Amino acid sequence: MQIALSRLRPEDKPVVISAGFIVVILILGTVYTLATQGTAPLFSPNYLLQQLQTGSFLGIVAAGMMMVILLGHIDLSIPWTLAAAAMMATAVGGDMALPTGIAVGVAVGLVNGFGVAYLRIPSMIFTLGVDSVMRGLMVWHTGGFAPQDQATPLMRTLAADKFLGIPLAIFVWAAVSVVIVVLLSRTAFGRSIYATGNREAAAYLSGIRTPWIIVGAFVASGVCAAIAGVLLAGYSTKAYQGMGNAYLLPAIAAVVIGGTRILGGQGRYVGTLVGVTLIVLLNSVLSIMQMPEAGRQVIYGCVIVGMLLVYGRGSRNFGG
Amino acid sequence: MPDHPFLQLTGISKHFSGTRALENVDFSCERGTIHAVLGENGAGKSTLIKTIAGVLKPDTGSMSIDGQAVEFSRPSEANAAGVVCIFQELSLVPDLTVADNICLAMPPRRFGMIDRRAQHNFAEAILARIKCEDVDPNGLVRDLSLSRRQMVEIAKALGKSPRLLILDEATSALTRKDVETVYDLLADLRQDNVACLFISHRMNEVERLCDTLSVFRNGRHVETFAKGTRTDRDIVRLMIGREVDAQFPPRPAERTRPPHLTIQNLSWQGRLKGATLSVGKGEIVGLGGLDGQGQKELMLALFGVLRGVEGTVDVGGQIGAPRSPAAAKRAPRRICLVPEDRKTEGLMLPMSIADNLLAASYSRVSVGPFIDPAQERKAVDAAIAKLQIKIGSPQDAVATLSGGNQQKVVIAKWLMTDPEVILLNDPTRGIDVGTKQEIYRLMRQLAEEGRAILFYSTDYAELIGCCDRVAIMYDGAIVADLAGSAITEEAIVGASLNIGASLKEAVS
Amino acid sequence: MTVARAFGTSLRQNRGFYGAVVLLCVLYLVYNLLHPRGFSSAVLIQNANESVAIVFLAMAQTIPVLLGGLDLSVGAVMTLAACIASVLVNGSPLQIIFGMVVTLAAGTAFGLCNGLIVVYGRLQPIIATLATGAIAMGLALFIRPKPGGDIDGDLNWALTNSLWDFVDTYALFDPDASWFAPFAWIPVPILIMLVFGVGVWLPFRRTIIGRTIYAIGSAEGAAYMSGLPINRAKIAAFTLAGFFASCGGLYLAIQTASGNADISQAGAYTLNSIAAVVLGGTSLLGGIGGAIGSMIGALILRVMSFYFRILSIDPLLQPLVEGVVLLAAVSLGAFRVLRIKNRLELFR
Amino acid sequence: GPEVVSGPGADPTCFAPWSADTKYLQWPAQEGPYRIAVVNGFVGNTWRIQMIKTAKAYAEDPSIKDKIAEFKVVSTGTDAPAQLGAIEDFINQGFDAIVTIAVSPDGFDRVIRLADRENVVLVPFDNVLDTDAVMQVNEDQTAMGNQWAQFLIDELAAAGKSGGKILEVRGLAGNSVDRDRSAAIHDTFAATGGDWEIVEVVGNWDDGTAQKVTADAIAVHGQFDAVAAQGGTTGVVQAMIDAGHPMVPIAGESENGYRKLVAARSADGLKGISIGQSPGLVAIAMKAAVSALEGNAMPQLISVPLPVATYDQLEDGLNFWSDLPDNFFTVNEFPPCGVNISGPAIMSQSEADVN
Ligand SMILES: Nc1ncnc2c1ncn2[C@@H]1O[C@H](COP(=O)(O)OP(=O)(O)OP(=O)(O)O)[C@@H](O)[C@H]1O
Ligand SMILES: Nc1ncnc2c1ncn2[C@@H]1O[C@H](COP(=O)(O)OP(=O)(O)OP(=O)(O)O)[C@@H](O)[C@H]1O
Ligand SMILES: [Mg+2]
Ligand SMILES: [Mg+2]
Repeated sequence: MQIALSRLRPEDKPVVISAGFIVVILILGTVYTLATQGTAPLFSPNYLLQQLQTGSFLGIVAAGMMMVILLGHIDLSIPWTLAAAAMMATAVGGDMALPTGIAVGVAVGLVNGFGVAYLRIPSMIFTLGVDSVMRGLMVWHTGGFAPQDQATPLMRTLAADKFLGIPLAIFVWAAVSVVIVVLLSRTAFGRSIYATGNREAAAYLSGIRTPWIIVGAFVASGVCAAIAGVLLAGYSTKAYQGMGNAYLLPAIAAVVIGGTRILGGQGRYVGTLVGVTLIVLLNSVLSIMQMPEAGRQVIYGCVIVGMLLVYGRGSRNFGG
Repeated sequence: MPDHPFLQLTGISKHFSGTRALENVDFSCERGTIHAVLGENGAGKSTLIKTIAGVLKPDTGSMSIDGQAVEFSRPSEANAAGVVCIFQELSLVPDLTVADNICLAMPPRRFGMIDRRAQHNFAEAILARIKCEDVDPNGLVRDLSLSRRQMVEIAKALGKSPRLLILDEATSALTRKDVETVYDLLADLRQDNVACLFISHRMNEVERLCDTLSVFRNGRHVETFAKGTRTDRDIVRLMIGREVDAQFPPRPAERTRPPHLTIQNLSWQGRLKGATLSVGKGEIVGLGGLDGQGQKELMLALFGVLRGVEGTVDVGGQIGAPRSPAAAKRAPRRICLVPEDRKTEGLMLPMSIADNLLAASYSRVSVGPFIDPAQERKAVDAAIAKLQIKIGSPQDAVATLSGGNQQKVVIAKWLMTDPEVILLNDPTRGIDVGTKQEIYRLMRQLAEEGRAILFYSTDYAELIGCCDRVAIMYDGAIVADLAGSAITEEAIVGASLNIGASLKEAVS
Repeated sequence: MTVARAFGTSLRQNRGFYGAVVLLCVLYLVYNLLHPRGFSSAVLIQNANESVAIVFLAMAQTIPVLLGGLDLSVGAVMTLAACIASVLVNGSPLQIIFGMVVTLAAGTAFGLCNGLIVVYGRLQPIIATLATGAIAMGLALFIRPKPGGDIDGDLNWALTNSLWDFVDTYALFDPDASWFAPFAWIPVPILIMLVFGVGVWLPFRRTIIGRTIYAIGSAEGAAYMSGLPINRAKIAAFTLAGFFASCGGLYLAIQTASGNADISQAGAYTLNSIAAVVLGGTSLLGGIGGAIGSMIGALILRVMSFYFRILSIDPLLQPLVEGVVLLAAVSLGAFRVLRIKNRLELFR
Repeated sequence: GPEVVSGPGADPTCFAPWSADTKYLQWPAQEGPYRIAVVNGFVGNTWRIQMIKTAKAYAEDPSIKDKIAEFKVVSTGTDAPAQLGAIEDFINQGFDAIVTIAVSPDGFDRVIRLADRENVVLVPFDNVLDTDAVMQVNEDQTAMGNQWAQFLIDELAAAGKSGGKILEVRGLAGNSVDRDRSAAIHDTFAATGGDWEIVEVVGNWDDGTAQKVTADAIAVHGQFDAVAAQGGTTGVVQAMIDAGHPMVPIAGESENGYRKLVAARSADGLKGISIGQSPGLVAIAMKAAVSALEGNAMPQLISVPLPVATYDQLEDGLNFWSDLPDNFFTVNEFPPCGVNISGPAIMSQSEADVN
């Protein structure tokens, strides 16, 4: 086992290990359901598809978050960007619902990017401020105007309907994933993200427009959050204030479990995909086991620390 | 005289993934001598002294000091044994004050707490000893120039009262005056029976200071001999492993070239004060002067890094300085800059060699918005071949390369963009003779291809040997523009000090 | 002359800190002017009580931030400490003291674990503490599945009032004694912050470990090469963070006479602690700043929220105003950017 | 502080005592008009927003407007010290009454002591305190749980079932409301002696979470005989519809969306009961505060009747609104108290129209 692990390339390790852990979770869950109900629903395609469907919201959020983390930044404005996109989309309604939602994501991304790239305020704190401004705006919106919060039929279709027996939400997630993978590996923008994340000064002096790259990544993150928000509103048939709260920390955890370096510069999208799947299934199995919140928190924490420890401890600073 | 050497290494080997940095090295050094360690880039000099200083653990071999076997697992242990090292990449903490840095690990204490006053006095005394009274002990190291930082680093080492002092290219950025101070200091230390290991790529320094020389090549200790027993030529042959002829490529006949890059009255923040200069196509213009006279700022201004630059810049008919490096590198200006500090400004160290090479030229390997992997591979291979960069695989992290090869990566990255104006900020700092020659040749070749080259160097010999013209900066302005046979050491030094009257005194 | 010069240097090197001090003074002065009972002991006591927990948390957060890391578990450790205290801090005076010691020890030990994981597991602090924070929260929920607890009522009253009430509650001596009058008005929470916060931090900063923390945040490689005790300093940093967080938790428990394993409160405290650190002039990149600045930053955050109680602002607009003010406050640092003429300086 | 007196108190149809042994409190009468503050905790869900709007609208209501000199609302977030601080600050500012939703059922000892010292009337409602030292306003959570469970038991009995698998969607972990409701549900089912299996999932009282955990539960457990949801009921039903789960009896909150679904699908078997915690409680708390300030004897714990609607009582435009959003709480008025600000009036119009 040890030998097999050490033979892996370092960047593949997180993917393989988390994939293995996913299987372990499914097996443990199945042992539990067999013992209590005598059934093994966890390996049924229905269950898995349904998990992926609900996981697609987290998956899309995490995809955007990864772009920002690759830069060594973080986007804490996700919760209310997501909620605001959903609320504005449903408030506008009709054909303009989707474009409105996405536009909210773009706008928040632009503001975040501006603050981080041009005002040079640490993203940890600027996006936190933007999140609370968005919350304020939404409280004001809900309280001051007549909010229409019903998801449009298109949103419902995208989030809840199936095509060939597979939920459409999964197709949306797949489409977002393809876009991100192509962006990261096959475009100047993606390569510049890695370069900027590794050393911004060197990237800048290489003639990379690092401010644009930063803005671009935050816009990507905002748009992903917005897409997730619109889908989630479709899935729940409506938008509501707290809808984004459950996505921030799991998204960060998924990205990191997937092997992306939290300080930026390194990481593969496949890892994020696997990380999201792991978190979604872990949550679901814990909820099936009716694990009380206390136990969930402890397990959650132990899994993250444990996985990161298994990946091999981070290397020392270079140049030492 | 004891019968065993003061410092003795036996059978030391150190391997990094893929490279043998040190291979079965036996080495010794005596007290009261200054011992030069020579070798081209990547020969293993830094690795050697890092093993001595407890930063790296050797894979095999043993070490003894004063006949006692020692094994240092961290720098603090080496310090405790009197082994003090000034590392190639400085070990100062930028956000602490100069005094804090000088007394970093062993500050004077009272009641278990650091005694600031005693620390301040101690720092002041040591700075005075190395004639750096101008450095404020309460100032932050961050605010100091590179040469001042090197002096503080030397002060810090002195403060530890070393028995063995190691300087790994510790004089590479010093001004002439400081170099003299350091020479005197080292001579004093020799008097005090301190052992000194001195690493430098500047032969004249070695010549002047050292008693004993050791040459390393490819991780092996080639030979140790006393000064004067070998000619320079022999030494270089030992280092490179082959005969090296004329140091600089021949200069083409003088001819007038239409200016391609023209700067007039460039001013910025009191650091540039009306600099005026022009560089023609196919011309190498050297930029000289004492360190910190605005040479770096001039290059950054031309490359679009500085805000609020006044004056006119004209590149190939394109009026105005670029507003960002991105604008600078694009047509029609096509400017590139090889920056001063390759580790923080030139390279993304953990990224692969290929990614670093491509960082400035994504658009050249793209089809539409997408990067074409085939073109990408071709471009990288071509760049590596062109500069003969010594690498394992293009996918290895650039951090694993030696200093010289890292510098080549930076240059290669820019050559991929096919620049017309090349700004070189001290590109040969810390680079071995062989690589230096390659770089000189490359510069000449690029000039022949019709590019305009502006070349800043702290080494007068380079300016004299390589450049068609030399412009000397003093206090933010160009004070002399030397051409052809006017480029002499006297002229350069005189102009650098900008004092005609006391010129003789300064040179002597 | 030299004093003036030294002060000038200090001013230049700590611009963020002095800016924060000025901002706080102005904000607090205006608040007191607007308040019907401004400049009174009662108002000061109330303000101080409200600030203790966030002040301790901001101080806790500062130390890992100085290392160049972040501790996302401070809020959870505070909650864990509060939950432990809500079980233990009652009974006889000896039992109460025992309970307090155990509470502080538990939080400190948790910080120590954070440090050990970060150092020997070689994990990034931000992500390691994200995970350990969840664990702390889980433990807190085990201890206190629902809010409650019985903390000694006298203790609650004595520690959340002026010195006069403290002396009166425990009948230490005659609180109306004339020699005592000049001190009687001083709020106990302020003393607690001074003794446990400033009293621990200032000496700590002057130790080698303290300096090593700064050195690591500024240039870890250089610190290591210079022979500083890297590992010990990192562990000490997280341990001290745990200690300060548990001080906050203990006070929170005493102040509310109960414990509450509230996940969203813990999260809000953690994020606010980071905001306070930034407002106080500490760089998130590490190496620059200090816990006193963070204390000021935390107080600024608090005072800003006081204004909602004296001004008439549409309650549904309040969250928006709050957000905009926070954003504006953290953006103040951006003026530095406008002054920078060499863009390379932006990247450090 | 207030004196403990014997009942009956003022206006017993509105201020009904919790139980027969609820004590009565009486403050010294004070001159009006009064300064009243509402100290809210968290703001950022519809319930709280609706509550704040109700409070503001009620303060402008002619029946009470003249008695209020100054009215302030602040939200302090989930931060206990900030909430305690805000209450204390209002006491220091000389406010006469402070109405609050406690962020935690404990920890108010100090402010209660201060309020008593300054004769300030402190009125927690909704999330009330575990103390009998202050006057509080709430609905009976245990009774709500009992009624929910009893309704399901009755519906199942009518279908000939005396046992089965029940899905319980719980609220926020650690909250006393969640605890009381859940305990009552379990007790009522247990009391029937039937063979019940209750599967608990945590829905956090919001639609999205509730929908997700319900979907999970259906995927794992297959079919349930009935559902009891503490909140997020619209999401719960939506998950059932999405999973193709047969419509079964359901007990839930008072969200408009849930009532719409029940009205539309009760014929298919979605026989539902809807009982809600009303944001309008704030108005009763305010009214009680004013009454106490006027010197009336008040029950220490005021019970507000449960607004129950079963599937057969739903009527569009009366107790649900098919043309309005899902996401507001239908019950808001309390006619016996003269609180007549309806949910749709609050939520569907901008404030200007209400005032
Ligand atoms: N080249 C390097 N650059 C930066 N940091 C390094 C380098 N090499 C080692 N380190 C860090 O320094 C640590 C070792 O430091 P050191 O042994 O001085 O700490 P310490 O506190 O003395 O340890 P201990 O408690 O074990 O005595 C390593 O764990 C690593 O994190
Ligand atoms: N941390 C490391 N990881 C991998 N390889 C390394 C590392 N450090 C050094 N090397 C390799 O070891 C060899 C010796 O490097 P070293 O730095 O000792 O050379 P040097 O003689 O000091 O060169 P220079 O004159 O450029 O400073 C080089 O090939 C280098 O690439
Ligand atoms: Mg070297
Ligand atoms: Mg040690």
